[in-house]
Amino acid sequence: MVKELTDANTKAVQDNLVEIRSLKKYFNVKDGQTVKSVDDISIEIRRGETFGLVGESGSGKSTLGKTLVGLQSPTSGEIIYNDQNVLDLDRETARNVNKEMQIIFQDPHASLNPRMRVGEIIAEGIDAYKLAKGKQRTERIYELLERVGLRPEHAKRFPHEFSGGQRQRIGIARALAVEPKFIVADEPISALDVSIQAQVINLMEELKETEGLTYLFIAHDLGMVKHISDRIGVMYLGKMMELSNSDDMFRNPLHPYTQALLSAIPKANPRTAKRERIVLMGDPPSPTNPPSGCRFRTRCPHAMDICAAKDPEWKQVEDEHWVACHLY
Amino acid sequence: MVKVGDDALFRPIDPERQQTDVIERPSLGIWKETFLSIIKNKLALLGLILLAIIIFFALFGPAMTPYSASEQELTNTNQPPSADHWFGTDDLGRDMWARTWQGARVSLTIGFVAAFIDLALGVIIGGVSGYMAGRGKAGDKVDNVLMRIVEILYGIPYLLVVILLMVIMEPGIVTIIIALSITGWVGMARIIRGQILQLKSQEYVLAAEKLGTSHPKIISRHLLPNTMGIIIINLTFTIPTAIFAEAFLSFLGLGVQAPFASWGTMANDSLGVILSGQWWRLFFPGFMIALTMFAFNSLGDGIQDALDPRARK
Amino acid sequence: MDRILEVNNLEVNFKTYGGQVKAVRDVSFHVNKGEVVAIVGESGSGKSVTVQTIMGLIPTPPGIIKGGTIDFQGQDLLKLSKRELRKIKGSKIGMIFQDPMTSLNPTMVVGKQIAEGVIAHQNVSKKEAKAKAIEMIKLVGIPNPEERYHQYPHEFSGGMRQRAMIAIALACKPDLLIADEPTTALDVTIQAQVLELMKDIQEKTNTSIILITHDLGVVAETAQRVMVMYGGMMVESGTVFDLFENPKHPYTWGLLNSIPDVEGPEKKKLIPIEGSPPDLFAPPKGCPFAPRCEFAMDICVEKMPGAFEINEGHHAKCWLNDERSPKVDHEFAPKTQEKQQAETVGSGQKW
Amino acid sequence: MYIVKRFLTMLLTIWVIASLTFLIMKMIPGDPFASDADVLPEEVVENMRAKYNLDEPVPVQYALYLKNLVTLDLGPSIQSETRTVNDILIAGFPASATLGIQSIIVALFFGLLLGIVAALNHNKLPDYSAMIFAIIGISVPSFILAPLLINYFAVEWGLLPVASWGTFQHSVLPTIALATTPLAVVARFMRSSMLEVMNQNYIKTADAKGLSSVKIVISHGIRNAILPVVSFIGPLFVALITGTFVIEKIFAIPGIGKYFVDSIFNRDYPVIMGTTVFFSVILVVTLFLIDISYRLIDPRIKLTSKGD
Amino acid sequence: GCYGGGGEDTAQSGDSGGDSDIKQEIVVNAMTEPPAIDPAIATDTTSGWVLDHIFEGLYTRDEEGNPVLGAAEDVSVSEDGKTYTFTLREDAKWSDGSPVTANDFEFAWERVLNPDTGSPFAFYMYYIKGAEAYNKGEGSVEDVGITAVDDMTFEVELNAPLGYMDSLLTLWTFYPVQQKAVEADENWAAEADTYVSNGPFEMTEWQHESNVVIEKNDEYYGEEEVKMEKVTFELVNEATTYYQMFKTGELDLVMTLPTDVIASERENEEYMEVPYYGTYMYMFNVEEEPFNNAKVRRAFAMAVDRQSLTDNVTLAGETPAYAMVPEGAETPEGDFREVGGDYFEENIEEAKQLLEEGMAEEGWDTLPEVTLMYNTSENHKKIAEAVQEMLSNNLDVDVSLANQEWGTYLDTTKQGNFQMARMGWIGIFLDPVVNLDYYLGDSPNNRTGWVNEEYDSIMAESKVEQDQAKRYELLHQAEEILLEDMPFMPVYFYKNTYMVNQDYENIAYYVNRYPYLKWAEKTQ
Ligand SMILES: Nc1ncnc2c1ncn2[C@@H]1O[C@H](COP(=O)(O)OP(=O)(O)OP(=O)(O)O)[C@@H](O)[C@H]1O
Ligand SMILES: Nc1ncnc2c1ncn2[C@@H]1O[C@H](COP(=O)(O)OP(=O)(O)OP(=O)(O)O)[C@@H](O)[C@H]1O
Ligand SMILES: [Mg+2]
Ligand SMILES: [Mg+2]
Repeated sequence: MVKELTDANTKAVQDNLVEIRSLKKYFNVKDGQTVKSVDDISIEIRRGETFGLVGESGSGKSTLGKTLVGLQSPTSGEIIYNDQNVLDLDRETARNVNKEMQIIFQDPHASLNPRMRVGEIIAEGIDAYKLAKGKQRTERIYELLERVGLRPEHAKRFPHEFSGGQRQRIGIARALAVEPKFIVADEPISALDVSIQAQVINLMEELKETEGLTYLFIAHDLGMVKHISDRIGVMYLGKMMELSNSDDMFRNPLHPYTQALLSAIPKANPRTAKRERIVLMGDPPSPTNPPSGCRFRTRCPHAMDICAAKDPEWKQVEDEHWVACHLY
Repeated sequence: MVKVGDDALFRPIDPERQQTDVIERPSLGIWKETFLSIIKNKLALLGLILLAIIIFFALFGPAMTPYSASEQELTNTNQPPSADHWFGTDDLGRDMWARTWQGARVSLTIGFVAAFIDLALGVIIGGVSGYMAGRGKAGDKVDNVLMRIVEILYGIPYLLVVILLMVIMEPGIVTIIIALSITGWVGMARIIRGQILQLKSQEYVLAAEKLGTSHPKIISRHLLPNTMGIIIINLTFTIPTAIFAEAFLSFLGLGVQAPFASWGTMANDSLGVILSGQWWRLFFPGFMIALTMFAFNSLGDGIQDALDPRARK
Repeated sequence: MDRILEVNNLEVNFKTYGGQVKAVRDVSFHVNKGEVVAIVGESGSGKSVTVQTIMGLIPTPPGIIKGGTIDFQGQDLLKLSKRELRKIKGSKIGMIFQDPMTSLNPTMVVGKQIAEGVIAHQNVSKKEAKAKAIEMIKLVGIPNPEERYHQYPHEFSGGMRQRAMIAIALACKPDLLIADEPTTALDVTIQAQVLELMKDIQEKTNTSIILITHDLGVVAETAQRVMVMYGGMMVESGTVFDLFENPKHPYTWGLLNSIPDVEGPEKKKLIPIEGSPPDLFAPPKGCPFAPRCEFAMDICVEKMPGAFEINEGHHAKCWLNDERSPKVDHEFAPKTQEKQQAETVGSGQKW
Repeated sequence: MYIVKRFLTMLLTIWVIASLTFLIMKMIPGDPFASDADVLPEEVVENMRAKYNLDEPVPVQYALYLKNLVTLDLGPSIQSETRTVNDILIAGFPASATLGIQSIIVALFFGLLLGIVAALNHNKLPDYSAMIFAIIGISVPSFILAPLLINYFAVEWGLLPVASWGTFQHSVLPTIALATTPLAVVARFMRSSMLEVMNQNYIKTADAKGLSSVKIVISHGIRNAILPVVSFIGPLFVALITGTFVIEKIFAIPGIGKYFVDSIFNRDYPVIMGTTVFFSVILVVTLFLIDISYRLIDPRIKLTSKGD
Repeated sequence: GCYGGGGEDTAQSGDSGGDSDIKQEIVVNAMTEPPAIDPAIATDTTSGWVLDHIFEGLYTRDEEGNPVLGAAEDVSVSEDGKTYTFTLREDAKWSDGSPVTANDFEFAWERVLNPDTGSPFAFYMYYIKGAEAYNKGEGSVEDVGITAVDDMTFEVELNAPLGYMDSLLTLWTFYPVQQKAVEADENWAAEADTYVSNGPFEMTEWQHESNVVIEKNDEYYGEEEVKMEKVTFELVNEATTYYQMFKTGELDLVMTLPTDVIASERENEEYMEVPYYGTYMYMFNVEEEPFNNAKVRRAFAMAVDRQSLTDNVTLAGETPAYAMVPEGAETPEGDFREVGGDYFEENIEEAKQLLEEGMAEEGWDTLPEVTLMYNTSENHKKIAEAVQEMLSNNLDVDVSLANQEWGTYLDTTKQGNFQMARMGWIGIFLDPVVNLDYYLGDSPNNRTGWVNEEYDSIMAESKVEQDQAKRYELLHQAEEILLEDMPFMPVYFYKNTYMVNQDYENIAYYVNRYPYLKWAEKTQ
């Protein structure tokens, strides 16, 4: 057991593509208050895996994702990419790291410039990093379009001429253009209808195989998350609550919040519609003034005295299964 | 229920035949498409045609009459339009037709140049300033420095600068252009900066940044095209403003020297006709300015639509 | 049952430079009092346009309402004057828009955007409206309602924005609630909470709801009837049981196939519908789904199928339902459903 | 802290403007005492130079000027010999400011109205009419418009006085003459950005709430569309409240606008410096307020990197 | 003399109009803000116009514009013509009721000369003994030849006799100021409240940049003569505007009409043209090619059609000028101009020939390029354009035009950086000396580079000549030399155009001053 653990650990250390250490991102809002959107989170994402991130709306998933790829600067903490601290790099390397970490935005509409042709949108990264020129560049654009299931002639069209799903693929093609190693996908499918969701997810999985990509996959649709992720992290109010591989998480959720989350998944079956579900009591707490101790305690069916007094530790309860809860 | 003539149709389709979904709207070249959509917009087309007509007359108008623009007939001053003098004569008995079209050359040149200055300086400086604001300490500094320069240029009395220019330069169109370049773009810069400040929080800007697109490219390809409407409107206003500014500068001795005229100086010199009723002396240059402005305006609106793919489809 | 809304033969086009986009083609449906009707369908199939036409929100031009009637509580909404329609909008019919990122005014504090509707329809003071707005923010589960009242949309997370939209629509307790993808950006607990809230309101005030969603789970849990749209047309409609257990349109089959299996232990590849939806700019003269349909026949590209009645209230526009067509054997069948159901029941949940 | 820093920058800007103006002023030829055709005897001129410290070397004059500036004493005018620059500014500013503010109000109110009406009636008659009006408004500058207005409203129809200052009636025509061009610009800007805004989804949201069109425009449309107008109006506001040479001349208005030009023609050094400093103070303060107002108008706007 | 038509009494109105219910008020346009309504400081005609109405010097003008005694009752001149002794009027009073004393004159004049005052016109007092030294800071005030012998006796000692002393003393620089008022408030002249004066009117309101109001001064000794209760000087500088204000009755008297309306107003009885004692001319720079050649200069002067220019371009009825001194200077033999006559004629053929000769003299095949400069103004531009065209047509020379803003222009011309440049000169006194001094070799005004010793010596001689007839003879001689050599080319003598409401009578029009309203009366 012990040996296995160390093995797992060393393996993890070697294989980590991205490591986040005590990452914090606070926002100043009115009246000098701060929102602790991401509050002291440490996780590692392994090379080649898909790391699913779920959690309460407003719990800081997008913020974590944006901070990770450098769209927002962290309040404190470290982000290690490929054993390099990304916040502390020389220009050259920083640019390279920046290139290797990409993001697919939640809203495929807002993230495509309405006045640029699809070809140009995709070529943006190619041009920026001078990856190809002239005929090669055109070929690369066509190749990328085909890669995401679009046709070369689409390069001349404008974003608004595409359906939501197609637009999302453009976003993916754009991210792929710079040959990234790591992609944050922030709710890439929530705006899409199911059949297209499936197209996009299949595409992402395929790319993971062929290009050796690593994903941080943020979504609300737990079905999809389960489907695509190797490991899943659950966030609540800026904190990581539970982390495990995807099967374990669904089979044996430990944290009461995770349990509530899973119970709330709607089933596509009218016969089972009236089923039991853990209804969370009370109002979600304020992110500007979170509860003491465990942040979930105000709504937790198993809350104890200690929960208010002490921040639960981030414990490894099983191989590959971590949780922050006083119950364990 | 549904009546169908031929039962034979109820058989699995040949996969070849099924691929009917490739209904592509014909995609033309980018320039061709933009041009076509300008043409398609009636107002823009009108603007284009008007502009072409004005330019045509500017080139050939003076040659169409036997009178030259400077030839005076002191005994034949202030004549209303007639078969002889199509636009009448001015207070020195010069032919207004010849003068109007000869003046068009100066005024149109000034208008175009001013528009170019607005684009080259105003849009770029405003764009950079707006984009850099809030982009770290260095970014703030860029914005701060550029905006202070704008303030300083705006704060120093322009007339003083013009007089200085007059002392150190020869009068002529080049001097005028330099005089216009000093502050002509300042308004544009402030307006564009405001627009960029508002626009840059858009997600596609973030996306471009993430892709490593350079700052100049983000400004020129993502931000500026999306504020095209405002740029174009401001440009169309720049043109008449510059035409009148030229008149003022020429009046001060900086510009085109008499007897050569421009629309602006002609309008400027003929204000008295409001009292004396010799309307043609003010009307023709004034009308040409308005017409040019109208042409640019409609063309601008058309280009704005043409450049906005959402409006085109 | 009373019909609160009846839409007949609605046709909506959009004028563009290139010609007309036929966004909604001959759509008819009805909503009963106190009923939840779901609309599902391909992205771009005209769902939003259909419901926005009901609200009179289609800008004309470029929109053209070519024909049809929209009968709401005995009035044809298409014939009402702007003023009359305004009295209905917001108070009798509430609408939740699908895109919470852009559907909130970025320069107005969220609370005010909620209070505004209240002021417009109820004879209340500003203070009361504010109190009501704060109550609504609380009701949709956003913490710190007093503070959030004064925040701008960009200071909200995606989910919070969507909940703010919901609050706007529910503030006046409408008779008919049109919810265009109300929960896509919400996590499942909040989604549950919001659906609960909608149900609650529905039960209390006997509100009818039109629910547009991509989440078939949500449909299954909340709706009584479902309509499936494709290419601007209503391709299938019926009760949830009809649709989930006896679907009669290949597109519906495709939809059901694409759902990932949450419960199953092993990972299956998702089965998407291949191809892309038709360009409504020049829709095919036959069935719009024919180009992507696994079971397409010659007739499908030649001629538009009519609405075949499968059983009462269950209609499908597909030639496969014609007796002359060959029987198809599709993997999607009620038996898989049963299996899944059994599994669900059997899955051991601790609580 | 930010305010303090910004205040210091403003002082610095004003100082740079004043210094450059001083420099240019000294570089251009001309002499305040030669502005009449009579050329005065050298000795007389010497006496006068001494009176205005112009006999000192330029750096000393500069130092003296800065000293005066710090004590807010802008010195005596050379042209209006019996008055000081402070007197001139104090006496003239109210008229200029009244006229400027009136015209800004007119330009904004009617410009916004026209722009909004045009946008709401896109490509219909009101839109085209507004465009024609805007074109005329900008192609007919105030120096042409003013005598035309006088000719009709005062001379032909006798409705209003021709010129001079005092009653509200006196201010009507100059206000119109001054407001027309900015009105046209405001209308065009507003139309363009309003068209953009009215296509946004949140306008649909507001519509779905059952708000009237007027209410939608007022509470959702204007604030989102007004930014270019605000950018445009800032410098214009400064220019208008500090008086405009042309209009003040045509309408014989006792403002300070004419001093901006006349002082330069007359080489009235103290007045040049006084009007410049006065103008630049108002300028930097106004532009600062405009920057602040950006944030108030659109809370997403970030002007500095302080605080995300 | 008075050339205007406004002076004649119409028979029916008589003297009785005064006490009817007609409000005796007039609104006139003074165009620009008077920079300083202070006798010691004013240099401009606007300030002068107001000062002339509210002050009265030792001499004043009669209705024809001739100098007559004003605040002084009597004057005696010493044998050598150097000492003037004035006896002041007993009844001369300040507007605050206190008497005007010799001391006030002494104080006022010494104030002008005091270097600290920085009075621009102090040099007009340099004729007075010790004045120049004091003003230049080299002498003391005690040595200045100004003495208040007693309250009513005022003595002035000159350096040399002066032919036009009476004219000179009508200049505002020589007006008295009240010592008390000046000492009480340094800025007494800036606002109406603190203002004290001794003329037919007193200033009651001064809204800067807007108007100056003067009202009848009840303390004035000639109070009965003054009919106007109130005169308002509006300060409207824009020609179009004041013309329009006249049309609506907001103004009763305007001058310098916009050129465009002259043609249509000429027939109107309200319209009037009055000669103005000034010359419009083009200076030649005799040190620059091609105007170093006198023949070329003459050719240019002869090739311009002045009559056509004044008839068709300037339009205000100006008199074509073929000499330097304008009409208006009275001499015992009649008007100086009429006596002197024209010095050249326009003749294109002769001009062409002169040009050729000139070019041959200098050995030029083609004439060096010529630029005509003028200071920025619409009228100057128009005239320059017409002249340019005439030179082109008549002499076949292409002249280019250049203009500069006034301040720069003065500097440029002073530096001699011109070939041919416009200038105008208006005599502040009606004496040919004032005009002819302009081209003295050491005159700061003379920018042409032309120095003629003979001319200078004749002018110097004329200044000490006591015999008036001889004096004018010398001046004629000088003018002939000047126009023989032609360092400049006269174009026309100015005319002032007026529009005057016909309800007013007895307005006095002077040739080098604005109209005087002391006797003006509203009759309708
Ligand atoms: N620019 C900002 N200014 C102030 N607060 C912000 C800002 N951006 C995010 N927040 C706050 O940070 C918290 C986390 O937001 P974030 O967008 O990361 O949530 P999320 O987990 O992505 O939620 P969702 O699932 O709803 O998108 C929220 O409380 C939000 O209000
Ligand atoms: N203003 C418009 N101009 C032109 N075409 C439009 C306009 N609005 C909608 N359409 C077209 O109408 C069709 C139906 O759009 P609609 O928004 O109703 O789709 P939807 O079913 O709601 O899709 P989604 O699930 O992506 O929201 C689309 O093809 C769209 O391109
Ligand atoms: Mg998010
Ligand atoms: Mg939709």
